[in-house]
Amino acid sequence: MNPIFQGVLTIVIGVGGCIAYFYLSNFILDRFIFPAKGKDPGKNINRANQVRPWLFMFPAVFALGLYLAYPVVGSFWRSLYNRSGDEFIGFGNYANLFASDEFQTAFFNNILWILFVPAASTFLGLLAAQLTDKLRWGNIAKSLIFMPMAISFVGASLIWKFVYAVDEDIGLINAVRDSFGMEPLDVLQIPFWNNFFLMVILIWIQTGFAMVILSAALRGIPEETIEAAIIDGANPFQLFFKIMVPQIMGTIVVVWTTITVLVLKVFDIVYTMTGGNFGTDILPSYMMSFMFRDDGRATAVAFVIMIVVLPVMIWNIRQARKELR
Amino acid sequence: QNLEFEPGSGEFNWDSFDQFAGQYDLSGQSIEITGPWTGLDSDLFTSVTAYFEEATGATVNYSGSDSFEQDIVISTEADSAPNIAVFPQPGLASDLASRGELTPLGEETADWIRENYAAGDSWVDLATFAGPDGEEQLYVFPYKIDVKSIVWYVPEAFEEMGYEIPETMEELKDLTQQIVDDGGTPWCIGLGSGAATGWPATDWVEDMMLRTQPPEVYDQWVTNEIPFDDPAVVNAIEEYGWFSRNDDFVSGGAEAVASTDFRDAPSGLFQFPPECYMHKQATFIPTFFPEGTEVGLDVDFFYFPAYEEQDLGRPVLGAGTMFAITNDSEAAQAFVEFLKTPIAHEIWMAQSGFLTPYADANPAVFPSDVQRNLNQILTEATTFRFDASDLMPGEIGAGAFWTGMVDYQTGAGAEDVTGQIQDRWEQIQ
Amino acid sequence: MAELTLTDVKKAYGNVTVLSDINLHIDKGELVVFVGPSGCGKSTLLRMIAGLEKISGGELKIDGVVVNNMPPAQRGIAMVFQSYALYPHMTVRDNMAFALKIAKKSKEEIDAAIANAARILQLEPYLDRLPKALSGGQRQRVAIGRSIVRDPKVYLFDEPLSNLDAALRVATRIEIAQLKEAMPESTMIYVTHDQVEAMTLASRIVVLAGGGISQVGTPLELYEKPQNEFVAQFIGSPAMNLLPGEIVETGERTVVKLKGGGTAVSHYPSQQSDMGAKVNVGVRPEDLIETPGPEYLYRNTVDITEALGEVTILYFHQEGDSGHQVIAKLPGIHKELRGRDVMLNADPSKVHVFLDGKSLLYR
Amino acid sequence: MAELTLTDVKKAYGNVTVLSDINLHIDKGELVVFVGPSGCGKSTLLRMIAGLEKISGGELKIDGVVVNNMPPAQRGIAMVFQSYALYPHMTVRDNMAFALKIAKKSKEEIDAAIANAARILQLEPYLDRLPKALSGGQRQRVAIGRSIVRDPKVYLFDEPLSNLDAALRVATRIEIAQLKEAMPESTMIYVTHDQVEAMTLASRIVVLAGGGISQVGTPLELYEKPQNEFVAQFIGSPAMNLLPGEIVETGERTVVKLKGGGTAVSHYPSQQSDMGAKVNVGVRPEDLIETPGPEYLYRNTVDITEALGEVTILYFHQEGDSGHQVIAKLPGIHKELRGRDVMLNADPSKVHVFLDGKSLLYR
Amino acid sequence: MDNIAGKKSGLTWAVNISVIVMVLLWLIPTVGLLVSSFRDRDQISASGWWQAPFSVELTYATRASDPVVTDEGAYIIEGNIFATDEVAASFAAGESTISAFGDTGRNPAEFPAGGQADLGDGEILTVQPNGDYRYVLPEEPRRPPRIYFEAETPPEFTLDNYRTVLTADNMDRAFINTMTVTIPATIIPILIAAFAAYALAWMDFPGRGLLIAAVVGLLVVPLQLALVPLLKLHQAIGIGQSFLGIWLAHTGFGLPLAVYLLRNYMVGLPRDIIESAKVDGATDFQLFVRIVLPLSFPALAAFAIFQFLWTWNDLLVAKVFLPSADEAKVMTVKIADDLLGSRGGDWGILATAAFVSIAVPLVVFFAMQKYLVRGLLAGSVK
Ligand SMILES: Nc1ncnc2c1ncn2[C@@H]1O[C@H](COP(=O)(O)OP(=O)(O)OP(=O)(O)O)[C@@H](O)[C@H]1O
Ligand SMILES: Nc1ncnc2c1ncn2[C@@H]1O[C@H](COP(=O)(O)OP(=O)(O)OP(=O)(O)O)[C@@H](O)[C@H]1O
Ligand SMILES: [Mg+2]
Ligand SMILES: [Mg+2]
Repeated sequence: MNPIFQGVLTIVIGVGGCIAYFYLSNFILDRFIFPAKGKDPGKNINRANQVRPWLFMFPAVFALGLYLAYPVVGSFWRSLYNRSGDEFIGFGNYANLFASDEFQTAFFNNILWILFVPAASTFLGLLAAQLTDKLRWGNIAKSLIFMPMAISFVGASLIWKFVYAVDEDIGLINAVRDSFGMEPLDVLQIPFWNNFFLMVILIWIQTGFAMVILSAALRGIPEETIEAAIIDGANPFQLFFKIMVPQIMGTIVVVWTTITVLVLKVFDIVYTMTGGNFGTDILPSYMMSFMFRDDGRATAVAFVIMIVVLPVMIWNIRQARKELR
Repeated sequence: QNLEFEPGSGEFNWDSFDQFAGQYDLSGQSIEITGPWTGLDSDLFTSVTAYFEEATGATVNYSGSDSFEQDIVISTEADSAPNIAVFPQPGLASDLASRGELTPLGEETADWIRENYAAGDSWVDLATFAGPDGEEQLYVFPYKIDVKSIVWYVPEAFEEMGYEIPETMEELKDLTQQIVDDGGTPWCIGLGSGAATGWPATDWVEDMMLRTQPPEVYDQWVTNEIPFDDPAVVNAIEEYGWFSRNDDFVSGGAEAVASTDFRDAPSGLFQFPPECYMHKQATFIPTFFPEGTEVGLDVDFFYFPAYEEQDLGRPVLGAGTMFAITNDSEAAQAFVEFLKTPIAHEIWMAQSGFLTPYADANPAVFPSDVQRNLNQILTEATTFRFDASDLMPGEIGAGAFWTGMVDYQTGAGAEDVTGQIQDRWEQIQ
Repeated sequence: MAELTLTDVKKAYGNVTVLSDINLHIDKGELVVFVGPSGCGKSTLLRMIAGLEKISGGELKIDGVVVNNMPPAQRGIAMVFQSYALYPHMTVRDNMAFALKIAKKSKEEIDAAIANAARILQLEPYLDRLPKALSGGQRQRVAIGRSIVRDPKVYLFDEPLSNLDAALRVATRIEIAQLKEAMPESTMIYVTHDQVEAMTLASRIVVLAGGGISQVGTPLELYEKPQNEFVAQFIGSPAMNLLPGEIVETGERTVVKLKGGGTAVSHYPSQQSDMGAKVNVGVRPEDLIETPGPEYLYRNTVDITEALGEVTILYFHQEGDSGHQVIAKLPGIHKELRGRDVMLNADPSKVHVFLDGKSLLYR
Repeated sequence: MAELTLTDVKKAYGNVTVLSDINLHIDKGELVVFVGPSGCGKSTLLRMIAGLEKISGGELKIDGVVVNNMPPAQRGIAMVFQSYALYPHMTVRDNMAFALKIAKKSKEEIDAAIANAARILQLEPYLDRLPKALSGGQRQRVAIGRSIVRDPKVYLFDEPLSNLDAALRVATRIEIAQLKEAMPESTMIYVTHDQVEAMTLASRIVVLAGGGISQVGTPLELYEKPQNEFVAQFIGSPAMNLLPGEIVETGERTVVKLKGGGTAVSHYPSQQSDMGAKVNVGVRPEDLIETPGPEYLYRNTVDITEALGEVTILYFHQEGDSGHQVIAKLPGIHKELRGRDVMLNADPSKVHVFLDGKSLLYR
Repeated sequence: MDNIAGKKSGLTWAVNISVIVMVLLWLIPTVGLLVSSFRDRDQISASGWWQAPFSVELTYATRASDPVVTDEGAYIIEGNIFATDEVAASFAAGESTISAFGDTGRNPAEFPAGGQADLGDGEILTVQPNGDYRYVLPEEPRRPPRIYFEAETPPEFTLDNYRTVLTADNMDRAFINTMTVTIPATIIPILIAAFAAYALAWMDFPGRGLLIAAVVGLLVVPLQLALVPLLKLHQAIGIGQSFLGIWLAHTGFGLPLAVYLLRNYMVGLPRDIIESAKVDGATDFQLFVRIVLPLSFPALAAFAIFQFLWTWNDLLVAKVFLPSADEAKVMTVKIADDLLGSRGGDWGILATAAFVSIAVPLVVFFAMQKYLVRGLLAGSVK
C-alpha cells in the first residue's frame, strides 16, 4: 500500500473513531436509552443529562487513569522491589539512592534547575513581553524569541554545541575568547557553573513560552490602571514592578509552575550535552541510566522526582479548588 | 536485488554459496533483523544479506539504530522482537538470554565455532550464557570483529619528522616525548560520545590491562573476581593517564580530552601543521576521517605495542557483533547457517571494515593490504580479549566505568574512581 | 486652584482629525462639564489635558504655563476614570497612598492626607480592604479619594458615574457636588453623557460636536438659549421637537407658520429680511401644553402614551417618514388621550427659532 | 399565548433561601414586569420560569401543565438576555435560524420565519453580518428576533436594555412596546430595574423584595396606591419622601401632625383606633408645591438646588442624621430658592399614610 | 501608551536597543545552525560559521598528480594546483589565489607564492598565485609528492547536507510516519479533552471538583515513569508497538494540560450564550459541537500548537511505543538513531537534520500564532 495513503487512512480512522464515539454514544443515549418521548419526556431528558457528563468524561478519565494514574501507583509498587522485580525490599532502593554520591549530585543539581530555570525563564519572558509590547516590530521580535520552542531538545542541544564547543573554530564562546587571545575553555567542564550553562539552553527555549503567555496577560491589564499610575507619577520601573507585575501575579505563577513541571521532565539536554558527566547530572537523566536495567531504581528515582514536585502539585490542586468555590 | 559481486567472479568461495543455495528454499519467507549498524555499515550488511536472499529466496529486512540496545530491550518487552538481533555487546545478550528472550543456537553451532574460528574456544566462551533455567548454552554467533589495539598516524607526517613506527610500548613512550620535544603534540584523544561519553578511555585502560597484566587477571577483572579498585586496575588507568592527563601530550590539553567528540578527535591528524601525530582507535574510525582520505596512503596504522619488559606477548583487544535469534523461525535458523559459510564473510571482507577469525574465509578477497594487515594483527595475536566494558554488567561497563573515566580524565584520582565503580558493582550483585 | 487655557488645540490620529480649534478658558474654581454625543472627542480632550494623549496642535496652559510637553505627573492634575482604575492588588489605603509614596512624602504626611480623604468620603471602615471587596459606589469614592490626597490643581473626571446603577449614581452625584462645594477653589473638568449630571453639577457646560465646541455656557443658558439646533436637541430629554415652517411675521417677536398647519409665536426677535425664511421651530416636550384651540402650535393624533405617574409622555403619529417624531410631556396622568386628536400650544418665551440650524437669538 | 401560574414557588441555594412563597398568575397576553432592588431575585425567578434554575419548591405551570422538571427547550419559552447572548460566530441569520435548525424545521419554514422577524425588527440589511459588526441596539434587536422566530408561548426578557446608552434605550423601549402591541396574544415577562421601562411597558408590575412579592399591580396602581413604604419609595424618582408624625384626626380623611412641625392632610381613610398612632406620611417630591403658608406640610431651609431646566430639585437641610433627606421637585426654574426657608404643601389626594410600613389604604 | 505627553525618547531607544540585543542573543545560536547546515563537515571544522560568508585563508594539502616529465635527468611535474585531484572539489566554485606554499605539513606556508623554493636534495618547487606549479625532482618520485599551500578560500555553501538528509533511505517514509503520529496525536487528545473540559466547565455532576483537582495533580507526573508499565499493558491487550499505541500514549500524556487549558477557557465563555442555546433547544451535544467548540477555537489552537510541537519533537515516546523497524520510524528517531549514528561527527548533517525537523513546527507556529496568543490570554489569565 502506498505509504501516504496508509498514513491518511490511519489518520482518518484514528480521528474518525474518536468522533464516532462521541456522536454515537450521545445519539444512542438520546434516541434509545432515554428518548425524549413518552408521557414525561422531561424526566427522560433529565435522566439522560445525568448520564451525559460521564459520556463526555469517559475517554478522558479512562486515558488519564490508565496512562497516568495507574503507572504512578504501579511504579511506586515497583520501586519497592529489587532490580529484577522478584524480591520485595521496601525502601531499599531509596536508601541506596540517597547513599550514592551521584544521586546526591543529581538531586542537588535538580534543585538548582528547579530554582533557576523557571525563575530565569519567567523573568526574561516577562521582560521580553513588556519590552516587545511597546514596539512596532514587537511581533517579529516575539516570533524570533518564541522560535526555540519549535526546536526539539536534541536539536537545541546541537545548536548550543555551536556555542559551547571548545574548538574555537566551532564554538562561539571560544572564538570570542580566542579573539581576545584567551585560552580556549570548556564551559561544560567548569565545576558547578557548567550546570548553569546547560540551564541556559532550557531557559533559551522556555523564555518564548513565558513571553507569549505573559504578554497576553500584560495586555489584559486594564489600561486605566496604568494611566492612573502615570498620572500618579510612577516612572516606568515603578509602573512595571508596582502596578503591572502584581496584577499579573496569577499568570506569572502559572507560567512558573508549568516550567517547573517541565524542568522535571527534561532529560534530553543533559543527556546529549554532557551525558551527565562533569557533575551535571539531574534526576531525569540520572534515571535514564537505570531505565531498562534496574527498574526498581529507575522508578524510585521517578518517585523522588514526583516528591520534589509535590509542593507544586498540592499548590495547584488548592488553586483549582479555590477557583471552583 | 543487485549483488555486489557477480557469483563466480573473483577469489570468493562460491562453492559454499552454491552449496548453501542448494540446501534451502525459503521463498516467500522473510526475516527481520535489527542491529546497531546504520549508514554505510548498514549498506554493507545488506550487501551480505542480498546473497542470503539470492540463495534462499527469502526476504531480509534490516533496520539499524544507534540506540539499538534500548530498542531491543523495548521490543522484547513488547514481544515485537525481530527474528534476529545483532548485539554489539555480549552483556546485553546475556541479560536477554537469562530472561529467555533468546533461542539457543545448539551444541552443533558451538562445535562449529570451536573448530572454525581462530581461538575458537575463547569465542565459544564469549558466546555462552546462562539461560532462563540457569543452564549454560551458546546463544549468540560472533560475526564481524573489530580490532581495538590500533594506533592511526599519517605516514607523511612521520616521514617529515623522521619518526619510526614504535615496536614496543617503551618506544611509543619515547616517541611521545620526542614529538613534544620537537614542538609537536603527539596524541589526539576524544572521549565525547553524548550519553556514552567516556567509552574510548575504557578501551585504553583495557589495552593497558592486557599490557601490564596476564590475561587471567583481565578475565578476573571482567568478572569482578578481583575488585575494580585492585592495584592492577589502578595501575592500568594510570598508564592511560600518563598519555591523556599530560597537557603536552594531548591536543587541546588534558581537559579537552573529556569533551572532544571521539568522532571529531582524529581530524587533528589531518591538519597542517598537524595538531597531533597519533590517534588510538578501533578499526571502524576511518568512517570519520575527512572525505577522500585514503587509508594506506594518506593515513595508516600500527599495532598498539606491548611493553618489552613485561613479556606478555602481543595481546589484542577487540570487539565484535553477535547474532542472536530473538524470534525463532526457519529462515532465522537458516540465516545462522548462512553465517557459517565463508561467502557470508568474504562479501563484506571484500568491501571494507570487516575482520573475521574464520580461517576458511579467503584473505585474498580483502581489497587492500591495510585490511589484510589488520586481519593479521587479529590472527597473529598471542592473546585476544574481548572489550571488557562490553562484558561487564551494563551499569558498570556502559555506565559507571564510562563516567568514572571521565571523572578521572578531569582530575579525579584513579583510586577514588575505581573505588566508586567497585561500590556500584557491589550494589548490583 | 488653577486656571486652564486651551488655544487652538487640535488632535489628529494620523490623517483623522478628531478635534480642532478648541479654544476654551477655564477659571479657577470652576466645574466644567464636557458633554456631546458618543465619539465626539470628550475623553480625548480630557486626556489631552491630563497628558495621556499628545496634543497635535495649539497650546494648553495650566496656570499660565504651557504644558504641551509636560508629562502627566508634572501637570498637577488628578484623574478619575470611568472604570475606577483602582490598583486591584493594593488596599484602599495603599491605593490612595501610592502617588504620595512615589512622590516620597513622609509617612506622617501620607497618613494625614489619607485620613482626611477617608473622612471626607466616609471611607474609614474600608481602608484595609482590597477594591474587589467594595461595591461600585465605594470604589468610585476610593478613586476620588485617590485624587483628593494628591491635592491637585485640576481634577479630571471621565464619566465617573456611568458604571454605577441609577440609585447610586444619584447619590454619588450629590456627593461630588458636595465635594466641589467643600473645595471651592479647586478646578474640575467632568466628562459625562448624562444630562442630569451635566445640568446639576456644571458651573459651565461645554458641548462638543463635530470635532469642535458647539456651545459653552451655564446649564440654564444652554437649556433656555441654545445656540443651535444641535445643542437644542442635545440638552433636555426627551429632545426638543423641531417643526419646520416659514416666518410670516418679524420684529420683536417672530411668528412662524408651521408645515403641520399650526402657528408658532416666539419671543425671538427677527429682522425684516427674514420674512418668508424657512426655519425650524423648536419646542421642548415639557413646554407643550394642551389647548382647547382654536389657536394651536401643533395638532395631531396621539399614537402612544407613556404614563410615568408624575408626567405622561405623548408620542404623536408620524406623517410619512419626514421629520422626527413629535413628543409632548404633560404633567399628571392622562390615560384617556391615546388615539385622540390633541391640540398643543406653548408659551412664546419657550419657543425657539432656528434659521439654518442657528438660533435667531445669536446672530 | 400562554398563561403562567406560580404556586408557592421557592428557591434556595443550599441553606440560603432566595425566594419563597411566590404566588402569581400571569394571563395570556400580559406583559408583566419584575422590578426590585438589586439582588432581590428577579433574575432568579425569571430563570426558574425559563428552566435554567431548578425550582426548589412549589409549582410552576405553563398553560396548565406543571413544568417544574421540564428542560428549558421543551417549555416553549424564549429568552432575551441582558448581554444579548448572540452566538458570536454565527451571522445574524444563523443566530435566528439556530433554534429552528435544532428543531429540524424545513428550510422554507426557517427562511419564512427569519424574513418575517427581520421585517418586523428592520434587520433585513444586517442578516449576513456577524454580531460584532452590529451596534448595541441592533444586537438587542437580533436577540429579540431570535425569540420571535421561535414563536414561543412566553417571552422572557432579563434587563434587555441595560447595556444600551440612554438614547438607544428609549428608542428600543418604544420598539418593544410596539412589538408587544403587534403581538397582543403573546405573554411576556420582563425584568428591569429601570423605573421608566417598568412604568411604560408593563401591563402589570411585580415588585419583588425581601425574598417575596411586595406588590403586584398596574404601573399607576403602584404609583398612586403603593401598598407599603417599600413600594412607595421604590417606584418614582427621586423616591417618595417619608415624614414621621402622629395621627391627630381620623375618619374619611386623615390628618397627621408631623414631627417637623407641619400638618399633613391625606385622603386616606383611618379608623378611630388609629388616633395617636405613629405613622409615616409619604409625599412624592413632584407632589410638593410651594405655599405661602401659614398652612404647610413641610418647612425647611433649602440646601442644594439642582436646576434641570424643566424642573428644579430642592434638597432640604437634614436635621441630624435622623430620617432621609427630603426632596422636592418644583416645575420650572427656581435659582433663587437656595438657602431660603421654604414652606411646602401637597394635595391631600397625593398624601400617603403608612402605619408600620403598610399603607392605610390596604387593610 | 505611545501617546503620553513628555515621554522621553531616550527610553524608547533603550527599549529598542535592549530588544534588539535580546533578539540577537536568541537568534545567534539558531543562525549558527542554519549557516552550518549549508556547509560541509570539513568547512565547519576549518572555520567558524560566522566566517562562512567571508573568504578565509585556509591551508590545503594536495599531491602533484600531473604526469611526470623527464628533462635532462630531472623529473618535472607541471600543472595547476587547483586542478589536482585532492583539492579540485574544494575550488570548484571559483577562482582563488595562493598566498604561500610549502612542502612540509609542519610548515605548510613556508614560501610566499610566486617565488621559487629550494627544498634541498635538488628539489625545486615553484608555485604561482594563480595555482600554476612546477616541481623539479632529481629522482623519480615513488608517489606524487605533497604540496601544501595556503589559499584564499571563497565562501562556499552547499545543499549537499539537505540532499543527504532529505534523500536518506526512507526519509520520506519517516516524514509520513511523523505525520501519522502527530496529526491524530494532536487531534485526538484535543477532542477528548474538549469534551471533558466542557463537562467539567458546564455540566453539573457529583465529583466534579475532585476530578478537576485530579487533572491538575496529574500535570506533574513524570513521563518516564509511565513508559514501561504502559508498554507492558499495550502488550497485554494486544496493541503492542503500533501507531494506535503511540496515539493512545500521546493522548494520555497530553490530556492533563489539554483539559486544564481548555476548561479554563471554556469556563470563561459567557454563561448567557450557553443558556441561550439551551433555551433554543440545543442538547448538550449540539451545544458543545455548535456553540462551545467554535467559540473555544483560540484555546484549541493554542493547545494544538503545544501538543503538535511536543509530539513532533518527541523522541522518547516514539522509541518506546513504535516498533524499531525502519518502516515505522518517525523523523526524530530516524535522525537521532540512523543519520546521527553513522554521521555523529558530521556537524553539517546534524545541523541540517535539526533544521529539517523544525521547519514544519515553525510553519505551524507562524500560521497559528495569532490564535495561540488569544487562546492563552483567555486560558491562563483568570
Ligand atoms: N487611537 C485612536 N486612533 C484613531 N482614532 C481614535 C483613537 N482614539 C480615539 N479615536 C477616535 O476619536 C474620536 C473621539 O473619541 P473619544 O473617546 O474622545 O470620544 P468620546 O466623546 O469620549 O466618546 P464616548 O462618549 O463614547 O466616551 C472617536 O471618533 C474615536 O473613533
Ligand atoms: N449560585 C448562587 N448561589 C448562591 N446564591 C445565589 C446564586 N445565584 C444567585 N444567588 C443569590 O440570589 C439572589 C438573587 O439574585 P438575582 O440575580 O436573581 O438578583 P436580581 O434581582 O436579578 O439582581 P440584579 O438586579 O442585580 O440583576 C442574590 O442575593 C444572589 O446573591
Ligand atoms: Mg469617552
Ligand atoms: Mg438580575
